Amino acid sequence: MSKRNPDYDFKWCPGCGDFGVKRAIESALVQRSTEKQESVEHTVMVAGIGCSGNLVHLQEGPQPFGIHGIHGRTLPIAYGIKSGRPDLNVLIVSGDGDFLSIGGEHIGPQAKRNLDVTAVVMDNGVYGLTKGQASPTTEFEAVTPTTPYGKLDDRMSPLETYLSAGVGYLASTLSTQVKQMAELISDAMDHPGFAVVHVQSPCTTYNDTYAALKGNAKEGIEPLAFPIPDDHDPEDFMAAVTLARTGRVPVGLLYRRSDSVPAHERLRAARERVGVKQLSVDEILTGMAI
Amino acid sequence: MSKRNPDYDFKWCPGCGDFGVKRAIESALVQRSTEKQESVEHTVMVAGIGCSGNLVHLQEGPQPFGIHGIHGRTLPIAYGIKSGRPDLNVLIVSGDGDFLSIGGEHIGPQAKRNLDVTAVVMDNGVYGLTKGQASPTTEFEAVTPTTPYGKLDDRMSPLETYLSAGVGYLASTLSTQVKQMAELISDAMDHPGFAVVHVQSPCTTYNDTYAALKGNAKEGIEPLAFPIPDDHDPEDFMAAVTLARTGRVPVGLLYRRSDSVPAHERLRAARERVGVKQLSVDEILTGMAI
Amino acid sequence: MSKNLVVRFAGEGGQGVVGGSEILAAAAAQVGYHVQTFATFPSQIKGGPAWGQASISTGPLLSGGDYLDILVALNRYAYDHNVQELREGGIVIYNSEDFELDEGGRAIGIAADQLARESGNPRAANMIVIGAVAELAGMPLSYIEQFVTKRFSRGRPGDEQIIEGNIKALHMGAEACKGSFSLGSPIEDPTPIEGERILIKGFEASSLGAIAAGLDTFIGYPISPATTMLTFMEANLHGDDYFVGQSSSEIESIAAILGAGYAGKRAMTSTAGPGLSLMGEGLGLAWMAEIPLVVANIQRGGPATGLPTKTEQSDLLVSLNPGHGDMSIPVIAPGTVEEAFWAAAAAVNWAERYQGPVILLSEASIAERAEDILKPDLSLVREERRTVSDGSVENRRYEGDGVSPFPVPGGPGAYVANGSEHDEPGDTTHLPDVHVRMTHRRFNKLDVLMDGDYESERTDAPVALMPWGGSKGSARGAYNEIIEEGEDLGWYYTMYLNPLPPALLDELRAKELVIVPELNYLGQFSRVLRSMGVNAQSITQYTGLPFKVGELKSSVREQMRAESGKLARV
Amino acid sequence: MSKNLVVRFAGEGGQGVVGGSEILAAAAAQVGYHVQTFATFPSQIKGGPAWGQASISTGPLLSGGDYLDILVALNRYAYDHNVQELREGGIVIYNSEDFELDEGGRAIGIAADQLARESGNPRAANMIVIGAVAELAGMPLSYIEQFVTKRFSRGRPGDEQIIEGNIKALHMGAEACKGSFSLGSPIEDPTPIEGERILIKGFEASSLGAIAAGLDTFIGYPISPATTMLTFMEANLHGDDYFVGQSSSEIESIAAILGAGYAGKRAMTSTAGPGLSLMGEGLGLAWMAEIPLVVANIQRGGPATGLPTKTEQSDLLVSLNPGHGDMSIPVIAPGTVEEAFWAAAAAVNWAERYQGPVILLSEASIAERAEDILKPDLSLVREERRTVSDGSVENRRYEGDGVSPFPVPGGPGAYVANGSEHDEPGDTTHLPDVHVRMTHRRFNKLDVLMDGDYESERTDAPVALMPWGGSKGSARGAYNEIIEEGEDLGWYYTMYLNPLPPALLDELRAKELVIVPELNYLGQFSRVLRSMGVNAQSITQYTGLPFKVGELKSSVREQMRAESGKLARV
Ligand SMILES: Cc1ncc(C[n+]2csc(CCOP(=O)(O)OP(=O)(O)O)c2C)c(N)n1
Ligand SMILES: Cc1ncc(C[n+]2csc(CCOP(=O)(O)OP(=O)(O)O)c2C)c(N)n1
Ligand code: SF4
Ligand code: SF4
Ligand SMILES: [Mg+2]
Ligand SMILES: [Mg+2]
Repeated sequence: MSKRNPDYDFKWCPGCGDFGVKRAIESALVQRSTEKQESVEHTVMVAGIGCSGNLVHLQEGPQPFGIHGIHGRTLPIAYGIKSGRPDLNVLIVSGDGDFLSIGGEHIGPQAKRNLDVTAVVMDNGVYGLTKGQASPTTEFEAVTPTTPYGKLDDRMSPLETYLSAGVGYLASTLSTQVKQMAELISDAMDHPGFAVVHVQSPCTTYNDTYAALKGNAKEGIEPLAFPIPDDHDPEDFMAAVTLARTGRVPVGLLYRRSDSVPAHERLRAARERVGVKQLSVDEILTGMAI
Repeated sequence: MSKRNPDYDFKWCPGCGDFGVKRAIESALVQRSTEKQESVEHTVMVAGIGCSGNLVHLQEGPQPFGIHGIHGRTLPIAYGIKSGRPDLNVLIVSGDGDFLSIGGEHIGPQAKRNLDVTAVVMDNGVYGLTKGQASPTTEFEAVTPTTPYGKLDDRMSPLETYLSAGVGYLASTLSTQVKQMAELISDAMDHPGFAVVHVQSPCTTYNDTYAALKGNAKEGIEPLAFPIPDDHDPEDFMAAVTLARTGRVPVGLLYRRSDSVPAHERLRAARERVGVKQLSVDEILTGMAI
Repeated sequence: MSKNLVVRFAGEGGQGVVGGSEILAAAAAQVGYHVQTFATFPSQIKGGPAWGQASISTGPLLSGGDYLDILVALNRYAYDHNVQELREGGIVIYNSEDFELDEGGRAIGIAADQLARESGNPRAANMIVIGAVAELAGMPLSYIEQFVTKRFSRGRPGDEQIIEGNIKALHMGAEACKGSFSLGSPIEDPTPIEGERILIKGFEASSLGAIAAGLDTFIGYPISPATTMLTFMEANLHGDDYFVGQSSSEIESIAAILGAGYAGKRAMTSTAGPGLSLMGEGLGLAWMAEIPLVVANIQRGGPATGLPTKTEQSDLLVSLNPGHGDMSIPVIAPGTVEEAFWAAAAAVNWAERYQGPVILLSEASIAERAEDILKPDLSLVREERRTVSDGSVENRRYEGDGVSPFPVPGGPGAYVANGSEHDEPGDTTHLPDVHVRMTHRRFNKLDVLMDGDYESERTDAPVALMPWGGSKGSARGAYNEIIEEGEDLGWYYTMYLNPLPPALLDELRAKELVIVPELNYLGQFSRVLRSMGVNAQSITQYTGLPFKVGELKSSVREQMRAESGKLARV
Repeated sequence: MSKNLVVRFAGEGGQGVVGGSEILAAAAAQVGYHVQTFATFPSQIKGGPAWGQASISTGPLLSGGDYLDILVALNRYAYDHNVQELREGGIVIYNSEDFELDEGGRAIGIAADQLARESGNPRAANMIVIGAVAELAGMPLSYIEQFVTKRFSRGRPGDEQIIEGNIKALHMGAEACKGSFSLGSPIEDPTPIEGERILIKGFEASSLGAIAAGLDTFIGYPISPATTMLTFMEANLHGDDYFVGQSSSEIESIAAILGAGYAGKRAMTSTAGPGLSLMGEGLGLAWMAEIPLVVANIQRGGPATGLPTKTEQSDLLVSLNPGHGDMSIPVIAPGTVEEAFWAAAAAVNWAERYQGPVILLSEASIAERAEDILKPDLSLVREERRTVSDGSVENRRYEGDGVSPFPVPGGPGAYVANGSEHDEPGDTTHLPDVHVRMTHRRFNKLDVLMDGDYESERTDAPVALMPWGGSKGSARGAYNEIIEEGEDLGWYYTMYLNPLPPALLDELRAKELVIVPELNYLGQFSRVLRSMGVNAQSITQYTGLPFKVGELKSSVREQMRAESGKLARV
């Protein structure tokens, strides 16, 4: 059920991390529309397929446009939206399976183009909607319905993947940090180019990582999550790689490329530089006259 | 025309870098069959679509098996081949478009599985067979039929991509270095896990980079290619990343993961560890008895 | 006394409605009834309207039944949205902790959760309800006690206690509605069934059929309603002979099983519509390079992401021609859970025999339902293997105008398996006559698949009914009633949709009219039949649910009337 | 005197055989002949057997012609593999530097390279050969001089010298075979043609047709024979109004133009079979979410990588049903270079009008050939735009049972475009009645596309010929000859393959037999027609080459005979 449409009856499981992400996005959009007078109709939410993607139907408050398509194709759809409409703000909401497995091929090309979109990736380390199979971010050796002997593939490091692909803005956070997440999302939307906010968003039904992320002082369990130290320079690429390779979950802004020129700006500038004249169809046809 | 089949009439353009790659592979296979008594029928060459992939039909000397399928799918085909037949040696021959653009999605998953195959990627920085369009490795700002204002996407760094994906053996070389390449290929085939030999293989017709790679002392042009310093430790991941990020072409062995356990070994060991008994169909059905 | 009992448990996902119906069915099956389950739920993990149904009968069941005898409604929404399907005289059991009902005395409120707590086992709410159902249906509690005893005798400490607790809950449920009222006609006692019976779901049957025929390799990507085959394989195939893997996408799946097939393995994937739509190029490659493989496509509602958890038969056209260029992919579509076993075995064997891709076209309603069947006689399962090259034709893998020996890597006959047009050794060619020759070769190979069998009855009737896939059961139900009513109507049915058994095709071509009930909008199979010269017309339905026998019967009779009107006018 | 002249330049890729034929055709077009070119070459960059052909005529050309008047053979292989197509009395010009021939006096050796060097311009070998061709064909050299003069008058220093050199080479070539012998009947002088004529290739025509209809966005991935559209767009669309981009795969292409269509743009991609096979899921999404877009699929030989540089018409079935679930994608297939312009414009307009995906189904032989046509009258090009939502139905984008106003992001009516089954605001649903309602809505929308026009002639004849796509020309040639021979045969033709113009379908259904010539194995279009109740039969060819008029004519006459035999027996 959503405010907009009481007939819509999808529900996340109690405690699902995605609730926090929803609240963070809502608050970022409200803030942008009140503080920056950004028109919410100029925001398009592009959703992946998975529990996470259903966020697009659940959004309360000011209603952006949405598109909820097929599994793994948020980025190319966003590419098409921005291609002729750089005036639109595109916000991707996707899961680890959708964005990093079947959709993983699209990260590199958009990073190289520096497409001006923000992707919020809800990483629960599992395929939620299809009932708990291993995803690229599932822990090594975890037993799931598709890994009866424990997962044998190395765990993927999404942060490292984004960095090497050339993503120009990268933040990592937790679904419980709603306020910080809202700020990071808004900051990412301000970044002129491809930005990713990667969120640890636990799946209470199939992969409940709340305890592991928080740790447990009593039982001597170190938390996986740790705040990015204040002295980290987000423009230092190798430092960001090092943070990404800790095997833990850094929380905060990892990387920001300062010289970021987004795809549509590159095109505009190049066209201006080259200054080719647009011929009409009639002129082109006339050029073919016998 | 190939030795095996005089009716086959495909030809590379004069000077094409792929000739050198062909010779290197031939010599590696000969060496393996003579020195190691490796049966060439146990080698399968999986070819991509492009000028480069046609190598599979041109191979002279001992004839391996081959499969020449569809664009971009060498790795998943190789995955299937190895899945039930770890006894086969799989050698992938592919181009920058095939392996890194449409096929780019497959690198991560196979690296994480640590599939035991060797990929020889012929990088000419261009789509050769389709006549010279930009590829992910085409230089920034290069003018091609699909980049009339110069290429606006950042150039991809394949070496960095492989490393961050988790490729466990990575060499970089030039098509002109036939002897060294043959050794690297054979070494890569010996590596228990996913290995990539990335070859700068110039396209004389659409992107002739011979001069740029070699440089020109007289005209003060620095060569792009440089030998990897002897003191480089191929087990040092961050050092390999640094080499990959020079913007130039390191020649030699960049990275080798010493603790590499290939996919089929992981599976075998895990099954042994877990020791589940295989039930017959009859037993399973009987278990469903009413 | 009645021969059938249909009970539906309706509520929210997570309330155990599917489990409840399955327990009831299992219990009934155990004492000798025939059973079938059916469930439907939205694409979400917890919550959302869901229901599970158990159909129980003294005779073999053709379909789930059109109307409910008992509706168990766990909330108001469930009641409102299911009560229309209650038959006259049917009973509602409702959750009186959630809402109140006054249904002219045919509704009975039970506080199942509270009773369960009182029974000492707060998780026994399901048993309370089942006890109530048994009481109302006139089914001896001893039947269910038997089941409970068997099910929980697992040789663990505490088994006995659990059994006792559950039996107590059963009786409490029965007690709770004793004396209120009951179904007009309680269900007859079961009649003993000969043979070794099993209770099995469709996805289990097709997985096991494929394994029985020698499957080596299974690689798949999760997608409803096909994930269950993948996880069944993961759970049941171990050891060096087998490989089971989760892929990173359907594009990887199809290419991977192609690689496995090329390397000599019998390989399979399972998927549903969205995945199949990504496999068109790979299936074309298997056709072109002549690589055996099987794609099990478990149909759901389409197109695009569509209706992931509903049933439909709308992937037939794309299965026959999934990609560009001239091809004609063999398709086998089972119509029952039992056939799901044999169809899968046949698919693996066909792929080996003609050396190419085969689509096992199943559907959600078959894959997900449980049915009691006789344990398949495994001595009847063939395990065919492709003819392997002994190297005598050297590397000329594509020699000849039909199926030829297959060189397996590691053995003799090194060649290039090629997805471009190729000559005999597999090297690329552009010569017109070679393209013609190889095209003929590829289509000629279908000739070895003309052995499919088919059902036919009343072959003299000018009009025939011919369902396909999962619509078989409802169609057969409708057919039986029509025949009983004295009408003349032929019956044809086959799992082998492509190539159709030639003798069947001949018979169909001779009919005035062939009526094809199918769950899609386009009338996909009748289109195919018409393109082959059969005067076929569809009866379509596209609700995401199976046909009801009664509705289908009226539609068939209407088409028969229209046809005889037409004939009369001629 | 003759009305036609067919000259083929055969040799290796890289020897300029395609260029040679195009120069000859352009020169002939310029002085008033009708021309058509055709070329074929393997999938490689340099080398390999290749040929280019120029067909020149005093009247409009329907096809490239069945036989060669002059064969220019640059090597022995080219001679051996092309001489069978030389007509009786035809002439061979061969490269005497490469091999020797004795062809009963109908062969003449020319050392073109050497002569070119002697002319002072070593790159003028082509001109030497063209001079020889003109001399032998009895075509005044002045015609070609005119062309050379115009072509090289580019206002650059040195133009004059180049012109002079080329003209010298022409004369040297002519001189080299003067007095030897000549074609029995030299070609007639051209008759002046009214109107503004242009020489244009098929891919240019379809690109420009789309632009004329208002195309905004073009995103494609290179693939033969569709890359030319992508590079044409890159070269010709500049400025803020347009976006042209190379994608990283066809999966990216389809999703990207879908995103553009969603955002209000008129968007298109071009691809060929392997790419189309990757777009099935995306096309289903466009159908389901109701997003306008156009896929130009330029057919080559299939399946899989197939025959990348050859022509075929074997992607019709997959175009109509490219993915899972119930859909029926509109398909427009041009039959000539001129139609390629109008078909592309219509495709863009159809997509806007019905708000969904459209396939422009062209083929290698049309995309790659140059033809002289009258410059399209741009005042006849419509530029349709989808009706945009003004927000009056709020966010109920999928309201109603047909085309409804489209909310464009940035404007009012925020909704979710959804590829799962959805309700009016675009939110996911699993309710049976909504799936039924929305399925009807999607199919009803096709009703607004029933305006396609068609050709019909001799509509009383019981048997009709109905080609589609690029087989139109040869079929028309065959048709004309059959009619001239006094037979009765109807003619039907349309570019609008789906939905077919309803009146056309009615006419076809009334025929005893509709004969469909098509370049595929399965007889794809006749299958579709039969499934719609038309008694259609195909004449198929699958060589990678177009039909020859003479062969097609015999096949048509044979089918006509068989049919009348059948009728007589009735
Ligand atoms: C082409 C295709 N393949 C598979 C599916 C089935 N599917 C739906 S959601 C999903 C995985 C979702 O995992 P993730 O993206 O991590 O989302 P989560 O549910 O965990 O939020 C899959 C495999 C599909 N819809 N389409
Ligand atoms: C699905 C698909 N898309 C596009 C093509 C067309 N195609 C053939 S080769 C090629 C590019 C090859 O580039 P690369 O891999 O770099 O090989 P090269 O020719 O440069 O060696 C493309 C796009 C195809 N065959 N299949
Ligand atoms: S299954 Fe997991 S990810 Fe999906 S809604 Fe439930 S808790 Fe959230
Ligand atoms: S086009 Fe380039 S890559 Fe292809 S054969 Fe020629 S030189 Fe080699
Ligand atoms: Mg997930
Ligand atoms: Mg390349």
